[in-house]
Amino acid sequence: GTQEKVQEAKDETQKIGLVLSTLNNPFFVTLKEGAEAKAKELGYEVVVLDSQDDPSKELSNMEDLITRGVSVILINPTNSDTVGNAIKLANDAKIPVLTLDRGANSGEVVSHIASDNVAGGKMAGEYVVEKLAKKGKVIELEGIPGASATVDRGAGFNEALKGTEIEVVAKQTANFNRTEGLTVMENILQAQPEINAVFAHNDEMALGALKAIEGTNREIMVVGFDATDDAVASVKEGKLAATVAQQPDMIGSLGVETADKVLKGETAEKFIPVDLKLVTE
Amino acid sequence: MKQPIFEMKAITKEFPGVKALDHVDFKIHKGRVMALLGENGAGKSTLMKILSGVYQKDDGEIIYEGKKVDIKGPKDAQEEGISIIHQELNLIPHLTIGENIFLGREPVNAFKKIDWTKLYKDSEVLLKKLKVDKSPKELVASLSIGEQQMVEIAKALSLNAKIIIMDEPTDALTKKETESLFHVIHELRAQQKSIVYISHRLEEIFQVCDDVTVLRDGKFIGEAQVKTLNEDQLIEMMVGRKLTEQFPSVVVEKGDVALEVKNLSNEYVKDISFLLRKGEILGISGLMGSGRTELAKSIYGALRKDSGKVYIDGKEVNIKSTQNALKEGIAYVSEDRKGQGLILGLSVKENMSISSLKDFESPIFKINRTKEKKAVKNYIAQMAIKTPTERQKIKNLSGGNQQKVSIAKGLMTNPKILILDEPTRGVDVGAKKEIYDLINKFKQTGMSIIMISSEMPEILGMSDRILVMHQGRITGELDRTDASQEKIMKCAVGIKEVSYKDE
Amino acid sequence: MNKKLLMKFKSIIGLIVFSLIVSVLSPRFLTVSNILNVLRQTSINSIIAAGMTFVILTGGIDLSVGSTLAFCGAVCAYFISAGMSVFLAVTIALAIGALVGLFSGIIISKGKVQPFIATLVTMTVLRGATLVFTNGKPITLGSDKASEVFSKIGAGYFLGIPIPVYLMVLVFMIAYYVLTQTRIGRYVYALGGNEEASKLSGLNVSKIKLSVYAISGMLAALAGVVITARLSSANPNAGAGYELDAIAAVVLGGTSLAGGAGSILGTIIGALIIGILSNALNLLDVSSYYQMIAKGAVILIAVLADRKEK
Amino acid sequence: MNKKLLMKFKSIIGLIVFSLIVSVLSPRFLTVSNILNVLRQTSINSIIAAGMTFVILTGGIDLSVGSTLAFCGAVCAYFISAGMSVFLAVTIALAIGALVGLFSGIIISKGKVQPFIATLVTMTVLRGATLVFTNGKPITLGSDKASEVFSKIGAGYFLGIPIPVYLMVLVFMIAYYVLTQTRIGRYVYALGGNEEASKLSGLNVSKIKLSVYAISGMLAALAGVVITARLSSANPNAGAGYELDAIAAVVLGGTSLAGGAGSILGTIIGALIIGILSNALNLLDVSSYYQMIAKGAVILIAVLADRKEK
Ligand SMILES: Nc1ncnc2c1ncn2[C@@H]1O[C@H](COP(=O)(O)OP(=O)(O)OP(=O)(O)O)[C@@H](O)[C@H]1O
Ligand SMILES: Nc1ncnc2c1ncn2[C@@H]1O[C@H](COP(=O)(O)OP(=O)(O)OP(=O)(O)O)[C@@H](O)[C@H]1O
Ligand SMILES: O[C@@H]1[C@H](O)[C@H](O)CO[C@H]1O
Ligand SMILES: [Mg+2]
Ligand SMILES: [Mg+2]
Repeated sequence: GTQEKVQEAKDETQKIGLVLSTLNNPFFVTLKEGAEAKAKELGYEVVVLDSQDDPSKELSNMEDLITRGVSVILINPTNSDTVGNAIKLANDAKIPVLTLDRGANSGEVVSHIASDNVAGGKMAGEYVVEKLAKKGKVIELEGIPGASATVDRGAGFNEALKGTEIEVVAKQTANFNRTEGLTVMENILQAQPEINAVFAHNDEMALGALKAIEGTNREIMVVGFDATDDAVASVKEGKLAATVAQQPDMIGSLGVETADKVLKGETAEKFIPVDLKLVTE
Repeated sequence: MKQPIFEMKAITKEFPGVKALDHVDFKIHKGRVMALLGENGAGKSTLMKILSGVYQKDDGEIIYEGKKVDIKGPKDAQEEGISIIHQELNLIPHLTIGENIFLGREPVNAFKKIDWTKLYKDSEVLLKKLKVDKSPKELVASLSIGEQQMVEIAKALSLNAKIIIMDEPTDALTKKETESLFHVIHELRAQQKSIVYISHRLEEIFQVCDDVTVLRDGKFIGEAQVKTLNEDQLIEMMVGRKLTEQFPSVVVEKGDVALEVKNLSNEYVKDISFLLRKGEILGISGLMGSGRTELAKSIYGALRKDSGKVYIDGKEVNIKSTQNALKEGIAYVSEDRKGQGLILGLSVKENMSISSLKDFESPIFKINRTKEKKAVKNYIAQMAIKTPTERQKIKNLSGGNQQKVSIAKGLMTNPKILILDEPTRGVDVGAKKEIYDLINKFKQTGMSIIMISSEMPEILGMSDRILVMHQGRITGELDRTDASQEKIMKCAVGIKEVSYKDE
Repeated sequence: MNKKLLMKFKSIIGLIVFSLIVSVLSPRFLTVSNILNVLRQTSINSIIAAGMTFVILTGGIDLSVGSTLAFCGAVCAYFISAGMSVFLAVTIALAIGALVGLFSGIIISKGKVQPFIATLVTMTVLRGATLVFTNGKPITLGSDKASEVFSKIGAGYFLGIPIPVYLMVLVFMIAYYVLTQTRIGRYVYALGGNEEASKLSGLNVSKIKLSVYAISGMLAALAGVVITARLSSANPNAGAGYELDAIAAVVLGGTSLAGGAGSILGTIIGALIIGILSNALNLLDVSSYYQMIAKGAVILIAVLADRKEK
Repeated sequence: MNKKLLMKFKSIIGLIVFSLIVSVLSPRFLTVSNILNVLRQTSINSIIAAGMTFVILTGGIDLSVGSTLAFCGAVCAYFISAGMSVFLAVTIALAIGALVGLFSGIIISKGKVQPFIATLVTMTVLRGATLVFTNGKPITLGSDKASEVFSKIGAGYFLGIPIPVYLMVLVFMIAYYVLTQTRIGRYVYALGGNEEASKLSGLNVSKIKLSVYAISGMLAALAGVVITARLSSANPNAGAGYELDAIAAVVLGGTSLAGGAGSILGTIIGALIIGILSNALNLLDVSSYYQMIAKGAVILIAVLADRKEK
């Protein structure tokens, strides 16, 4: 008897599925925390699954969520192109889908909550242009090859440099990873006698690069992306020049808030932009 | 007889499907050499493995100098003063001779650093004693089987044990090394050490042993002083019946030339030329490391030839691989059954048919298992291979029975030319006779056989013609009728020009 | 024989017990749709693991399967979106997979390079090649006829059962037949058991090695085709780390990495354990960090239980 | 003996030739600062590879080094930021590394589980544990005294040479001594050469296995300490995939994965080849996709050249 009641009570709280591209990156951990906090506030249970940057695992996660009978799915795609079929599965199961941080190029999505990465890249580029007075040599540390964040931030950044005398003298990937940021930057420092600034596609790489530069006594400005706790602290200490602040917790909580609206039958905006801002102090 | 210093009482040991030992009693006396005899699979090695801590007995007791002892592992046995030369080689290929001899007992200095000078000096002394002409710093991987066996002996001696068990120590040795070993055994006996000696070469029993214990089918048959017995009586104790003549020579009329080798040379052998006729057994003798195995492998396509020609039935053939050789009708049975002959994890059947699987293939590439099984069972019966079924894993067979499977594998390919490298290594008298009979049977059908052997009586008894090798060259070719141990030894040391001293 | 049979049943019984426990904890686990779901999810790893079984039985290892999967998937997607017929594109992808395997096999058998290093090289080079070929971006299929047909290979059903499940079963049936009933199968075991003895027994050791790596490459390519079809998109990062899952399935199935002993039936069971485990942990709402811990623990228990039998 | 020496020189000569080619292509390569840079970068992989050499010589493998590195790095950073003394925190981290290795060693020797699976389990569980412990976020050190001192281990210099380089040299000197001059060293080779024979010679095989995994774990922990100090921050995903680099260094150095043969000197050379390669490709501004292809090709050439000697 009591068992059944517990079971019923449990079934009454609706479940929100949250599929994240990876949980190996503080950015997504914060996003998850934002979502969880909001869900608690609104009385939902969140089921979090980690795709470990593998689109096929992402698809499996989607299948498992459908099996579990969640009411709505928030997904942060590993890749905007590849996620299509996963979303279509949910569409077929009549479960509404919302995308977070990275969009989907196919499938039916109720709402997309993200920052504009092209704009963010541009923001970083404009900052560099201003600080260098339109002249100098810069390095670009790229994220995971092919990830939309990599492509978009790169595009935005390079657009901002157009028409200036700033030249990107080296471009290497460090896979959004701090340790790789360190070694790649160490090597670039050997190769390039003159560097004025570094733009890293995320803070993890920026902080790694900063460490590499600290070992030399060269004056190089580093700009990151995300505004993780570490990065903001570094900016405050005057080490990191700037970081483009995304608000992952906001992306997460807005996601849940929008999902709640959808479940209640209210209409939701197709695209909900989350503010970006440049943190320089 | 005095009180034994060591006694095993009612030892019983069972393996799945096999009662290897059934209430066996065994005694070892101080300052004496005890022979342990029995057919393949009689349980000799198993008994000695129990004594040396490799296996645990199921039942029975072990008494050492009047006290019951419990031997739980090899280390315990070493501490009790027991050392053993196992039937199968147990060396570490990439360590040096010296490192192998003292493995687990390396001399160290105060800083835990190995005292290399002492280690190699002590090894040198042991090798000298055994008349092995190798530097202790050489890697074991580069030694021939016989040389490795000598290292095993040196290792057993280095323990300075009270009891030394030798499980078929001479099965890979030629006369010369065997003599050095016997010399050492005599010395040990003089030092009041006890020795257990296992061998299928009966003449050796009369040369070095004082007492003999015989096992049959895992049961104790009897113990006696060697001098009270003759060879026939010994054989009867072992096999339970009399055996007819050991080397039943069969005369086959000289056939055509089946194989001709002309000026074959490579890294190992130099300028080898000889003929082999249909229905002929060509024995190859020589000392350890004289290059006999390498010659066989070069003909068989397992080693590269630098120059020279090979003709089969008068036609030149270019054998570049073992597949080529099998296709041309040459089969080779390795001297090293464990390392190169058998695939220990596979069954008797799978091992026996591996070289001739093609013959059992049906359309749709399926192996015809019924046919395969029938052929295998046929050989098991013909060669009296002792195994519960043809599906038994080969590693669970006794050494001699493994050897028979190895030969059967070669025979199953229906070769025109069969190369047997030490074919009766570790095979008991009864089985040897079966193998000889089989070889003769194939000889009569016109098969040509090359038989490499380190066992003099076998070479002399079976061959129609004998080649003798020395340092990779043929130094003698003797006809059956005028071959003798002395003549072979003379060629084997490669000194026709230097006069051979007879003592 | 009976004991062997018991052994086999034992693993299957273990698998069933494990499934029952999960189904008590999560009633959704033992539904038809979820079982099909698990089977489909398992099919990728199973197909790769079937090829890996051949390689491991010879005493080798193939680290390149993940890259091969990505490369062949990309090639297949490229040709289909370029208008080639599905049949031809898939055939080419499988052929390339086999060629990639042959390449590793040649380095190993002719070049005498250790399989670990040879396939590590193939893995690295091929990942680079995939990124160059795709320019680091996924190749996504359109909604033309060919693409639709192609996507059935990964997403379609026949008689209510997903197509990849049929493919998996087919692969295992063929692998079982080859390993237990044919000459090459016997040779694979012999080679893994004792290379020297195999050579002296007249086996063409090089040919056997080339064959197993080609088989592994071809099956990795097939897995790539299935994934690409399932996602309607080929991802340049696909398959990264899959070699470990495939090897784990093989070894969980009782095949020794030293070669010479093991069975393809064991591999299915191994793959199913891994597949069910991931699905179950998701259904049981184990948080993703703890999933890793739980996965490790269950695999450990499975191998320890299996070992006791020996 | 002389041939052996020649062999050793041969690899070193190969390394030098390779370096010369690079230095012609990029004049910055052979500058003092870049050489120190390469050495510092190589130190992490070298230290792990030194431990891996012990394991591989016994015929085993350790896949858990990357996770061990991350876990021990995180523990160390945690304790230091909690105010513990640097010495104590580092000692605890190394001890935990050794314990982790012991754990794998026990599963392998007592549980008779294949090293690949046992360390795969440790790898998975420990990665999960690290993520739980850090909650998926880096543990970053402050700028207090202890943190400053600690960071010297990774970023500091002594007589113009980076501290990690000293650590690497020290590790190799000790490893060389242990492997060539002590009993345990001989036993490691013996065990890898023939486990059965080692047992029959009365060696305590379990103890040797426990020791090598403990050594590997401890050195992985040391590498974790160095990385953490270098970055002043411990990352939960640090070290992922490092096992492959370490194994590659060992095998490139001529050690056989079958165990029993190889040398620690080879491992240094292997690690240097890998380190110089990455550095050179970056200096030569090879784009990252092509870097993978080039890396694979050079490793292949290196092993093929090495093999010719045998
Ligand atoms: N590990 C094992 N597992 C199963 N059966 C075994 C095992 N070891 C030995 N046997 C069986 O026990 C019996 C005795 O074998 P053992 O090796 O003691 O014979 P042996 O007298 O030494 O013979 P040989 O003269 O051929 O060396 C044989 O039937 C053998 O097949
Ligand atoms: N792999 C190897 N590396 C170096 N030397 C070797 C190798 N194999 C054999 N040898 C050497 O080649 C010589 C010939 O060995 P082979 O095995 O042909 O001798 P054999 O006449 O068959 O004697 P045995 O009775 O010992 O087998 C020996 O001195 C041996 O030490
Ligand atoms: O926006 C996020 C973050 O910048 C993260 O660092 C990498 O993945 C991107 O999608
Ligand atoms: Mg025996
Ligand atoms: Mg020989």
